[in-house]
Amino acid sequence: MRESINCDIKIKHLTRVEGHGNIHICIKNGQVEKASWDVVETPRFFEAILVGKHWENAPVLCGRICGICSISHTLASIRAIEQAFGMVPSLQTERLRLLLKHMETLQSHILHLYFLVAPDFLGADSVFDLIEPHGDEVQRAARLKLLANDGGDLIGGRRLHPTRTVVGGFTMLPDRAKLATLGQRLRAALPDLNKTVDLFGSFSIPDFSRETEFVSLKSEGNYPFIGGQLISSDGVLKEEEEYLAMSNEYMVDHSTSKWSKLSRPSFAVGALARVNNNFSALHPEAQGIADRLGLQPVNHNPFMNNIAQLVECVHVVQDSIFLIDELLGNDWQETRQVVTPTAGFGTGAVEVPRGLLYHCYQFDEDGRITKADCVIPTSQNNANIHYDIIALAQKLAAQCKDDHEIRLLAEMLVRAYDPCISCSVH
Amino acid sequence: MLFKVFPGNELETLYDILAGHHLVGPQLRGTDLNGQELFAFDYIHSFTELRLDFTSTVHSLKSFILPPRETLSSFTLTNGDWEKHVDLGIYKPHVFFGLHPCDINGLNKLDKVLTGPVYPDPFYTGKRKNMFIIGVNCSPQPWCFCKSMGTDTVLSGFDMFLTDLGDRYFVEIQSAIAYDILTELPIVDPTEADHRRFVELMDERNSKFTCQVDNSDLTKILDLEFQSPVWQEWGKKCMSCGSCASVCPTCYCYGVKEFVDLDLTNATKQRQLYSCNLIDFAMVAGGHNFRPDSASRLKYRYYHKHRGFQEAYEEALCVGCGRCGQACLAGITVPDVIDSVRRQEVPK
Amino acid sequence: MNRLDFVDVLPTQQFSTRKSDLTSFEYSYKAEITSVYSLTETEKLYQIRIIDSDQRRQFTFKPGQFVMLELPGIGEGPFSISSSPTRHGDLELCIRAVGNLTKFLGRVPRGTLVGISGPFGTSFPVEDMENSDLLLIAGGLGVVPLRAPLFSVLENRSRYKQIDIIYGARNPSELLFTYQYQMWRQFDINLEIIVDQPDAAWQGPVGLITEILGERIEAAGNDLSTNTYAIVCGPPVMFHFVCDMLINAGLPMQRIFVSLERRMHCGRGKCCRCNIGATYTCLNGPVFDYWSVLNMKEAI
Amino acid sequence: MEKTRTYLGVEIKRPRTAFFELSSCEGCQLQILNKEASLFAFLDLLDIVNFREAMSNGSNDYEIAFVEGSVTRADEEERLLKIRKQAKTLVALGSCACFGGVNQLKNRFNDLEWVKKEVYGDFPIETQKVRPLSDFVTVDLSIYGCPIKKEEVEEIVTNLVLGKSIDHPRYPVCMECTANGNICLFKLGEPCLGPVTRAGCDAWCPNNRVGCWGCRGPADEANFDQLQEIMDSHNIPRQAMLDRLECFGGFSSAIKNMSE
Ligand SMILES: Cc1cc2nc3c(=O)[nH]c(=O)nc-3n(C[C@H](O)[C@H](O)[C@H](O)COP(=O)(O)OP(=O)(O)OC[C@H]3O[C@@H](n4cnc5c(N)ncnc54)[C@H](O)[C@@H]3O)c2cc1C
Ligand code: SF4
Ligand code: SF4
Ligand code: SF4
Repeated sequence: MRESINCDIKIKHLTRVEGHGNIHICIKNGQVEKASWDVVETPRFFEAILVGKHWENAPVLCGRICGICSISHTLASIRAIEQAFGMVPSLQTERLRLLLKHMETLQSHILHLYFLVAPDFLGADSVFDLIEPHGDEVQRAARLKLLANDGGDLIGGRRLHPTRTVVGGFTMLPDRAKLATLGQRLRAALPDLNKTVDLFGSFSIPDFSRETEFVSLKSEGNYPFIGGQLISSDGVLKEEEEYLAMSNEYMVDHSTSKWSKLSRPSFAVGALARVNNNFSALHPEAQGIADRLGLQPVNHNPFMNNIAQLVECVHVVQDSIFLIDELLGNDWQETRQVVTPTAGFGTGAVEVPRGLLYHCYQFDEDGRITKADCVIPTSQNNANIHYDIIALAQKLAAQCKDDHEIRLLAEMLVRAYDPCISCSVH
Repeated sequence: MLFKVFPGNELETLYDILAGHHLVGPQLRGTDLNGQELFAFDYIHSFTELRLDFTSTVHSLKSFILPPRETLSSFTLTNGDWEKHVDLGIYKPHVFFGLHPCDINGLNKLDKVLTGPVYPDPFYTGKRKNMFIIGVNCSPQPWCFCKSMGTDTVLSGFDMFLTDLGDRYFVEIQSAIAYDILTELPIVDPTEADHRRFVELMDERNSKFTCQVDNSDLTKILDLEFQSPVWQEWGKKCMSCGSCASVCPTCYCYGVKEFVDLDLTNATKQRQLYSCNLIDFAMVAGGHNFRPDSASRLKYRYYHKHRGFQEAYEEALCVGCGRCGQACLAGITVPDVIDSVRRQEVPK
Repeated sequence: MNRLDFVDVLPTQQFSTRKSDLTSFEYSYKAEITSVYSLTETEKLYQIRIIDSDQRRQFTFKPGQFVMLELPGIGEGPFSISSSPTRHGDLELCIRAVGNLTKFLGRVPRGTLVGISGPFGTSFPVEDMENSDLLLIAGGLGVVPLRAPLFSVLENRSRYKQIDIIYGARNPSELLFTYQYQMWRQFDINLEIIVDQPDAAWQGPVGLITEILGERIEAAGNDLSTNTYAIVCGPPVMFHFVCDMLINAGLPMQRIFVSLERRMHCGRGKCCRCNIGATYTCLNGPVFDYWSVLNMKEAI
Repeated sequence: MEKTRTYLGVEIKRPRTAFFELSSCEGCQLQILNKEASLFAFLDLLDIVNFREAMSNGSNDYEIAFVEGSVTRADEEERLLKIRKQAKTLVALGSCACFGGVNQLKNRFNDLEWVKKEVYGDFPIETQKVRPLSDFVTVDLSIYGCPIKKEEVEEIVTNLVLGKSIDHPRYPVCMECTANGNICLFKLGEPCLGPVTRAGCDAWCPNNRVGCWGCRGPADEANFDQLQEIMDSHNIPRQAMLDRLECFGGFSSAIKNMSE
């Protein structure tokens, strides 16, 4: 072991994350001189693009903010519009939307866990390198992802940038027989999920934690995904349309993504935040898995976000099975409500795979957007990632870790947040 | 031909007898903006789905006999050698319950080209030979000009043909199988009153045709007016989208595409129904296009259907169902086009 | 309960060459490319041999007919048979690499197995042409379909009178079958070659086919009305000029034969892509007399 | 270990392939990882040496470059030129790369400063007019769609690897839509750009009862005058049609002509 360490690690365009971000850690004589997380993604100005557009454009355009969570963006956009126009979706629509969202959550988490995270724990550069040595695992990931994607196709019409989800409901309903098959396939996927739990249970999650405030939707009995009150682990409680008081976005000079703070300089959203804040609303199976993997609220280890995602996978699969049974237990109702635009504003808060997402639009009386705001989970997390990197660097410097290990752990830390950078710089 | 009558409520019995087979019939698909019902031929799973009172289907029944995409052959490739496999893709006879005279006439016209005498198409013929057809009389719609095309009645190409006399069905029987099946129903010979009712109904139906096309000397006129400026006018409207050919019961042009599977050991050859209105229909190697503009392509469609086919088979390749005109977003209809060629004037 | 019996239209027979047989539609002969010669930068001559000896023996064709050649997964297209009709099932195809199928064909080695179906289409009535003068006029790739009737004629040279070949190409490097010119001339054939863009080495005439044709017509006393047949093959633009000259010189339209080109997907009068009106280039053509061509709109 | 494969006697190599992204949602790259049932066969066709979203330690020695996204900043322009230099075949992946995609909607505001201010206030931010790849480099092959359709990508990539020619349909979406037996959305009162949009997506949106938004750009011969008439006769506001036409950037020159 060396006495004190020196290093200057610059990671440009971190791999195996969505979008472009850089990590910089500079340690001199064991002292952290600089540690930062910089988002360098090119902004696309969605909020400006929306100005002047008729309401029906918003879900189509906003879905394109992010390829991985396009379903969530579409749903948040739809919710904001429906809130503004005073529309209440039918129970059937709500169920279908939630089911569609579950499919996205499952696909996104599985993609993240197996394709982006697992290579680190298995010592590989990419999932492509895992195909040969870990064929079973990769096939299993592909199976689960396929299942989730097929579900997305069935309900949303398309697995990304969904077509059927519109303001007021759906343009087309899924075939009932196919929906039943989806239910069977979800049940049949449980063993694959268990094996995933075994796999991740065998990884040694880095030991690191930093006290953090966690922000999420507040459970009303159900594990929350679409709409409702906002809550933080430091005790803040706000209404959906008061989201600005929760997100508090601001700009910092080394990032094209905005940052956020609440009771402390930074806070976290995402699977870990949700599990921490709403543990009791998780499906009992999911709670059991959380126990098994050592995830108890409130957990402050950001690396445990991976585990929280896995716990959520179990939850969404169980809940999807339940939702499908409910849907099939009733005849199809009217699919789509008529939309009557009114002036005003509406907010849609949705828990997306990476955390809490808000869309808020202001409309004129023709239903044209006069002002738009989208607050993305990753931009809420960026500050937290940044402070985590600093804390991690300090810890590793104190432990005199070598360059390679610092580099790897820093990368793994950022990946654990599953940042969706192009989303955050929309 | 044999004529019989059976009670109206026995229709379901007929359906039940045939329900064990793949059964295709007219089904409600939705309503348009004006509240008009829209129908489609599709697989029927229960008697209540079957809507014999349908107006006309948006699409013809072509997809069941000349599907828009069909695999002609497949190949397995191994070490430089290959094996070709042909699967005609028919496994079971199909019952078509509720075809209008124009639909059946459309099949009869396709038969002329596709079942012989040179190089009969086995994919088509295979399906055609395994069709059991129950025709049903129709009520003319404003866009139907079958009467002008001589296809408002049908003389052959079906197994039985039903006419609703009110409380009973008048049935023309054309095949032994049809007769055999009908013997399970309480069929009786038509009475004198049935005859009269039938003739009355036919007269009533005839009087309802409102749309007409003047076909007289059309082959010559089309030739004479080949350079007519009206074609340019229609060409300006046409979107070269091929919808007209897609819905047409008698259009059969196709293109062929070859695919290689991702593992490079299997390949398929697929035909895809095409349309002579599509921009590259007459493009040949080197990029030369014999019909580069929409006007010449649209003209060609009429030229083929109303002149060329007429010349070859003494009938037009059109049954007057009006589907293409209904499908055309530009509102290009056969009666309008033919009329404009005669009068040298395009309606606004 | 199954009331309807299934009728199988393809019972047991696996192969047939009879035109009206359902089995002949998608079936093809498997053939081997036995040799490949590069004639120019873009054209190659392929010798193709039908593998099965019975099929090879049965395969007969007439000059002017074409085959559909298929490369599994790549494509299928019509190609004129460019060899002598007396050589059964051992075919020569001369193919220009222009697109998908033809470019891939340019890459396959000798020994590759291809699918061949046909022969299809009408032919040049070489028997009717006996005891007459022949004018064979080719532009560019048009010399390819001309070769089959030429072989037929050469094999029975004594039955024909004067034979003229007028062949035009853009530039000398695009001339095809240069190695055979000597042999043709030995059969007492007037071979005139003209290029549009000569290179330094070019010694022959420069210009368009019509110039040579003009001289030839003049030599015939501007009268072709008796005892002459013409075969014209080439790009569509050429037909008008050449055929008009021939007609002006008195050659009756029914004694001028042309071979037309269209996109073809089946060769069997089904896909409609080669239609001109209801005339199928594949069934009623590709060889037409000029009268028929004039009677079809947009034929050339 | 490189397997050598042949197809009909022609040697087929696994081309060294890289994936890059400029400004985009990265959904098209995600689509590459979708269609799990055939993913492994797909990956077997290509030797993927660079795919930042999925792998570390990418290489810069590649023959085929798939580039997703549009150019919105000077550094992206530079990256693109560098990629062009290296790649033998440069593929524009998705509508952002082909036409600018939804990103180019910001171009409709003449005042770029206003756009910046609307989103970032007074915070200095660098951006430029959104442009497709073809504004900067030669694009050898375009894969249209927002998102791209994996089935189509598989076919294109197979053809690319085999050396088959790649021909996009020249005709509009209506052809595929009617072939699928759909009832035209205009009949149901919904606008649709199917009549002018290049086919190839198998009428993805109309199949789901959603009018086409024109993500694949114009068909070879798109009749905009008639489209306008169709929209008028169905009482669809001009703005609704323009919204769709301008959505993905494929029709920008058509819109210019229309407003003249
Ligand atoms: C009776 C007959 C005989 C013939 N004999 C010969 C012969 O002896 N030798 C010979 O070399 N050729 C001959 N040809 C021509 C030959 O058939 C074609 O050159 C060949 O089929 C081209 O096939 P390909 O797949 O290589 O070209 P394709 O890939 O089909 O491309 C050819 C051209 O078609 C266009 N094209 C291709 N695909 C599309 C598309 N999807 N949409 C729109 N346009 C497209 C392009 O402009 C391209 O330049 C003959 C043709 C006929 C009809
Ligand atoms: S006539 Fe009408 S339906 Fe046919 S191609 Fe033209 S626009 Fe389309
Ligand atoms: S729905 Fe759209 S694509 Fe389909 S036929 Fe109508 S206009 Fe064309
Ligand atoms: S229908 Fe239109 S918008 Fe939808 S995928 Fe196809 S081209 Fe794109």
